[in-house]
Amino acid sequence: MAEPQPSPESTQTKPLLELEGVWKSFGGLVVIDNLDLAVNENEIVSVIGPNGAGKTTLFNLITGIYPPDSGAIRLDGESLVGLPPHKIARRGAARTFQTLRLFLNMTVIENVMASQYGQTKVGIARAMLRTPGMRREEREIRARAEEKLAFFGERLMGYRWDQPAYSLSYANRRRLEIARAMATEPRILLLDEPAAGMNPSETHEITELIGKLRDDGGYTILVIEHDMHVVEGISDRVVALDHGVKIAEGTFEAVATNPRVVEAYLGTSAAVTK
Amino acid sequence: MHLLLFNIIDQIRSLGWGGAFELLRNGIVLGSLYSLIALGYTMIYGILKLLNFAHGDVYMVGAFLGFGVLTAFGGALNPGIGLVPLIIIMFAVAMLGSGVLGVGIERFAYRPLRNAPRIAPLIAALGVSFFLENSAQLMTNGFQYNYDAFQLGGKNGNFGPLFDPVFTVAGNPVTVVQVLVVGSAVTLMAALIFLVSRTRLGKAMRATAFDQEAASMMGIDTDRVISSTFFIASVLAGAAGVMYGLYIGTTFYFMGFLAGLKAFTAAVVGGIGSIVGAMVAGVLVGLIESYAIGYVGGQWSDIVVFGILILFMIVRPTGLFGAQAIQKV
Amino acid sequence: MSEAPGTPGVTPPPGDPTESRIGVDSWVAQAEGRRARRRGPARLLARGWEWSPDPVKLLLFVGLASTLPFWLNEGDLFNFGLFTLLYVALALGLNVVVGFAGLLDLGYVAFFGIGAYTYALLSSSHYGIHWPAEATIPISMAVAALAGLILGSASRRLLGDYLAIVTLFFLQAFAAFTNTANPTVHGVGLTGGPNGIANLDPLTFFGYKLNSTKQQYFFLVIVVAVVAAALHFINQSRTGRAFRALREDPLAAEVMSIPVNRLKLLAFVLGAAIAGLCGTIFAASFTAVTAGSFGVPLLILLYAIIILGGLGSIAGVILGGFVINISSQFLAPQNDHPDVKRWLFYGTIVLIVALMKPWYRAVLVLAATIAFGYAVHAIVSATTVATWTTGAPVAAGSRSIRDGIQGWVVMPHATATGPHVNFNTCLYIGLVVAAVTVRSLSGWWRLAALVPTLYLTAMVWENILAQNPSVTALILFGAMLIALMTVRPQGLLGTARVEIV
Amino acid sequence: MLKKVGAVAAFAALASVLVATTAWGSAKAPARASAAAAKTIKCGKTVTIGIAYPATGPAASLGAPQFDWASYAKKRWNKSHKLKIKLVVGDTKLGDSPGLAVPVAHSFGSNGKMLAVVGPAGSQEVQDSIGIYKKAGLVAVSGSATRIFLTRAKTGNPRETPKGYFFRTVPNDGQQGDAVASWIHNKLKFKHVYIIDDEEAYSQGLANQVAADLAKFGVTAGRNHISQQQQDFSSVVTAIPANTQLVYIPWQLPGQAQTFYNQLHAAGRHAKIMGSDGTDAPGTFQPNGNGYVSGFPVDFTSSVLKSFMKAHNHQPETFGIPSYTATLVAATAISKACKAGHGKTTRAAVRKRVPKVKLSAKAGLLGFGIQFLNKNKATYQGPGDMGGTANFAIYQITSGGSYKRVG
Repeated sequence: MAEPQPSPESTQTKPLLELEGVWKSFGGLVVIDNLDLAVNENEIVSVIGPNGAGKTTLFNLITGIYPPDSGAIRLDGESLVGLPPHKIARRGAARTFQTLRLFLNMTVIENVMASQYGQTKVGIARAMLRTPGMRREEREIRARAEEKLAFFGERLMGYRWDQPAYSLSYANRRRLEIARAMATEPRILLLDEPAAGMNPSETHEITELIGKLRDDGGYTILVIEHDMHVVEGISDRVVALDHGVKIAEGTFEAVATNPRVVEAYLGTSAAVTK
Repeated sequence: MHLLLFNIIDQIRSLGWGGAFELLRNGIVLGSLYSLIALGYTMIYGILKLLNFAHGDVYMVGAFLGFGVLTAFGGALNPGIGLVPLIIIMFAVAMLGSGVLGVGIERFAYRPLRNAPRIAPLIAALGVSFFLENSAQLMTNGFQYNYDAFQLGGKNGNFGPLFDPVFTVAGNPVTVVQVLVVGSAVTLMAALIFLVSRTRLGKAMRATAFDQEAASMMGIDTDRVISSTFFIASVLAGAAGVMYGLYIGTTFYFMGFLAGLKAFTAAVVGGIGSIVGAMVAGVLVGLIESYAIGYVGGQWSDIVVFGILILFMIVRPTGLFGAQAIQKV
Repeated sequence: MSEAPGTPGVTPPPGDPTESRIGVDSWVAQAEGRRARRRGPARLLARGWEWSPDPVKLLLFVGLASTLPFWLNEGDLFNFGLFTLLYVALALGLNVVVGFAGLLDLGYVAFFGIGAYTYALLSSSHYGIHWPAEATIPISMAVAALAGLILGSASRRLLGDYLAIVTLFFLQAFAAFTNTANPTVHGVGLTGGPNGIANLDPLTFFGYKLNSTKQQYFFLVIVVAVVAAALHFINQSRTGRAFRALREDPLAAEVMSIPVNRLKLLAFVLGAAIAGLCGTIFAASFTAVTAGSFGVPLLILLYAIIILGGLGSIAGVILGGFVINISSQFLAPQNDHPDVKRWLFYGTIVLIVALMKPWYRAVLVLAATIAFGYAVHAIVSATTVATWTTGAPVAAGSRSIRDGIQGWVVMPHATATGPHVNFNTCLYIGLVVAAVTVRSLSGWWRLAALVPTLYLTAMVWENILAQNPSVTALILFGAMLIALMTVRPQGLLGTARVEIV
Repeated sequence: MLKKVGAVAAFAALASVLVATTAWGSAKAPARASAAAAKTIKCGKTVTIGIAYPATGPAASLGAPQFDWASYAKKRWNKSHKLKIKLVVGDTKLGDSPGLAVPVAHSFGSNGKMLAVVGPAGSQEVQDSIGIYKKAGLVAVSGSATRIFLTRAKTGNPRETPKGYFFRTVPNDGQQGDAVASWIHNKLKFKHVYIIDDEEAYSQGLANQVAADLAKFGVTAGRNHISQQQQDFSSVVTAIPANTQLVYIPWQLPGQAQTFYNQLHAAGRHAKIMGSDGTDAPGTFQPNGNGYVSGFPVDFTSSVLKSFMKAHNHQPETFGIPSYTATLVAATAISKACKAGHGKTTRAAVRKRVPKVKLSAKAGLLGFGIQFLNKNKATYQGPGDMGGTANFAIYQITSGGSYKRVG
């Protein structure tokens, strides 16, 4: 599987990720209801909505964990529908999990090295014989992993590399999940509540980090977030979901003041407008 | 292969309707024993997510306890008390004894492993199974012990009242002991369903099975609930052991293994964790086995049973009554 | 709960020292440093083991294993050496499936059987085919791997316990097929039914025959070394990491571009191929295959090995194989070392008691047990008929040991008539009850209960277990599994795994 | 760098091990085999005999009477002889995994004091391990391995044992099958027989033999199979055709046979039932006047048998009696060899003594004297088999449970 080449001019006009009329229901309950969504290259889009709005399901549909009942999902013009998750990851969509699904008993650096599986190709025969090509690739994997971890400053460097992931603090686990997703060399990063469970200073830091990911890392980012500080701080565009229906889309101010959005959050307008 | 198929059709034709009924009867009787054991597997799995490999051996111990009572009262050929009280005492002792054994196993082999990786209690269960089976061999010298149930209550070594026909279908008798086995199995299962769905303990069991941590936070003494589950499961196995002794007439230290495997199969086919599933699938396994022996031949019966089950598991991995779990992400 | 001062090896955490550090990851990171440290030779051993590079470990193994033939006779070499290595090799393959990929495969032994039968069909007079090993070994491995591929792809949608069950059915179906179905091919039963296939050729490489146990043993040393090295390399490669990721969290692995299904198949195939290889070696050195050889007891043994050693650890599997096979061989009756068994048994008990702290408690318990024994023996011999105390210990070794035991343990004369019939049964059940009681008491009560329990243990050993060594081996094996799991569930060389944090 | 050096060193070590193996194997292997047989062993006061039998596993209930009877033989021998015998036990786990007959043979072969072996119990165990016994120069005297070809000399069957290494104190399947089939045909004059084997090697061999013999007589014989762990036979009973006159069950577990009979009877079937030496256990197998069994012609009035039953307090298992006889054969051969060698002997010497051992019918407990053949005889017997009048007897089991010899 060849790494997707950054395509020329076409990306300017065509969105990188595109959902068209996507439906998904579980046992009669419609979770995603005729959703259209587009994310352009180098854009940060936030998805907000109350619990049960279908935000995480949206991520699951994009990354192929569930197939949509109908509709089209395209990454860079190519359909993702029906592909298994690992192939979608190779096409360039990587994600983090709301409930943190690190490989806890593996070391920090191994977590990041493991998710480079899709871009590397030495098979078991060469691994058993430990050929020079295999060892070269191993070195490259390690170097790339260190590079991804370096993105987070001192926090995941040095002695931490060889510690098991379970020894990390909560905030660092979130960082490691992002690093792990970055290691699949994605075109679009799907971050599921990256600031959940963080204290204010850590939240601030993650807001900056997401900006840095786009600016320095060149990633396109789709993010689910509850913390409106974060949403305000990072979003180029905000999409609000309720019961699987897109109820608002636009700039943060426009969406946050949208009456339907306010209503969806059960009248707790204070939470939305700070 | 072609020849085999031909033989099967030939055999079906030669046995006729009478034979078909007989196989049905045998399958149901055997199947209700499998059901009782399978219930234990499924309850324990439901509450602890543990495949209790030792369960088949609890059943074996139950059969030996029943035998012990029978011997203590003078043996089947010369019992010191009447038939009905004797059978009641046999059931009572075997059920109680197996129940205590089950609680003991849980307390000393599985409870220390509550927070260990999932494979640890599995291995401990294998250890318990090894321990029980070989202890039984040590005690019995590896011999089969005869209940002589056929002669129980009979005169001069003739068949006793347990083997009198209750009714006949197309000339095929259904005996007292067969009715007794199926009847008590159904009664026990009904009691179990009542217990699980209607009583406080049942509610606590369901809550613990659903989420042990949350249940304990809600004030449920989960340790006690788990102990009770083991007790009930083992009581059922003990009862099955005595029924087997009365119906088949022998006990054997090795009997727990194969019966356990078949019952385990039934629990899985029924959808592990589902009580109704275990009951239905137990009878189903009994029927498949019975018809496979009758129509295909003894040497193929295990292949037929296990082959059907492999196919079934591949087509419907959650079993008959198991819910398809939606993966939470 | 403050941090111990001067923990070495880790840079001190930055920031205010008065700040609470519990839960902060730098504090967690130093957990190793805070752990109580071993002293003396144990520490040296552990250090040396950790620091020595992997090729040195392999060399150590090959070196130690190669000395065996020089100080064991042929029978012991076969039972202690060849068997151990065969189990180790088999367990290494199972470790790929269970340890690396985390798949609970209960049908593994069937692949071992498939390898053995393939060899038997291709190198015996059964069909008159006598192919050399350089042809049969790759074929057996390929056939076993193909079976692994079929089973794996049939059950690739299944997880956890369901996978375990389907694979167990597969094993049962395989056993039924070889033992009872035995379809006729070319006028001969394919698998020989319960008779199996006998008089197999020895492994023959390019005309050179591995006839003697020694040759087969050395060949197996090489096989184990090569398999262990190859698996070690795989474990360190991207495939190994992908296996670990899959074991940790299959869904996250899949989303992180790891083709989970294909890797599961790979694990199945790899494990099956190793099992097939072991099958050929087994068949050739046993010179026969019998259907009964490939069943659940062997499976349990293999699981015990990989779990004792520590799941996923190659060195652990090798150690586990040694411990399990050698301890069960010592207990097997045909290995006629009467003294060793007795010393092993009493030695282990004394060792366990001696681990009690503080030391004077251990001394107290041992002394009390000895006194208790003499008292009981005196009372019994004074109050009952002579047959209660005239039994003789089995294989007691020297005269003094024999007299000592006879004067200390109550041993009824070995006629199973009269009042002694149920003596053994009561004794045994009494011991189990006593052990359970000791386990649930605490403090001085536990010590008090320990004395009669230890004495009962000795009585059970002399009266029952030593008389039935084969059953004893299995009972102790079961008890050991339970005890090990409650004491150290991660196994000897495994690292404790964290499941939920 | 260090790793590279280590890896190279490891491979070098492997290679040298391989070379060493090659050199060693080609030079020494054949020489050592004959050395074991010719090695002088001091007899002293006690000589060692190995007994290979299934002590654990599914067939443990078969092994137990064999061991009990062999121990009894030891006890009686030691009472009346100056040269005592000692039994070293080998657990072959017949039918369990992995079958241990081969490892036991290796252990026995390496036991420097061992002079002869009683067992192995199963025919397939003999077939698997006899090569190892031969290499070690040990003689095996089995009390239960009955497959015909084990003793047929030079017929080219791959299951044949090397001449002079294997002896048995039971008549073989061919003799038993012939006796049973001709009795069914000639005396009972039955036309419809149903044969059920228990899927073990012993049972299948015997069932095949009887089926073949009955086919020669023109008797129709249906066939079915049960497993040794099975205890519910109700569906097997259903599969038996209604016109069946006799069900032949050559099984190993008498308890199973009794259960089968009860279930057959409970289902309202009236076919007679016939067992083999495996089910020949008067205390357990009691088909209440409707059964026959082919077994060893045991003298039930023998005082030895009676005192055995008294000492062992369990039902009169006769399956183990040939192991008693086999132990006596081994002990006699050893004591003669020791006498000839003036307190010293070799395995080879003991092995050569075995075929010359003769025991009277009374001493051997079986209803015939023991003397071994030296060459093939008639259709079935060969060197290692017993000559003379050794054959199976047919018993009718009376409704009182006692065995009456009828053929």
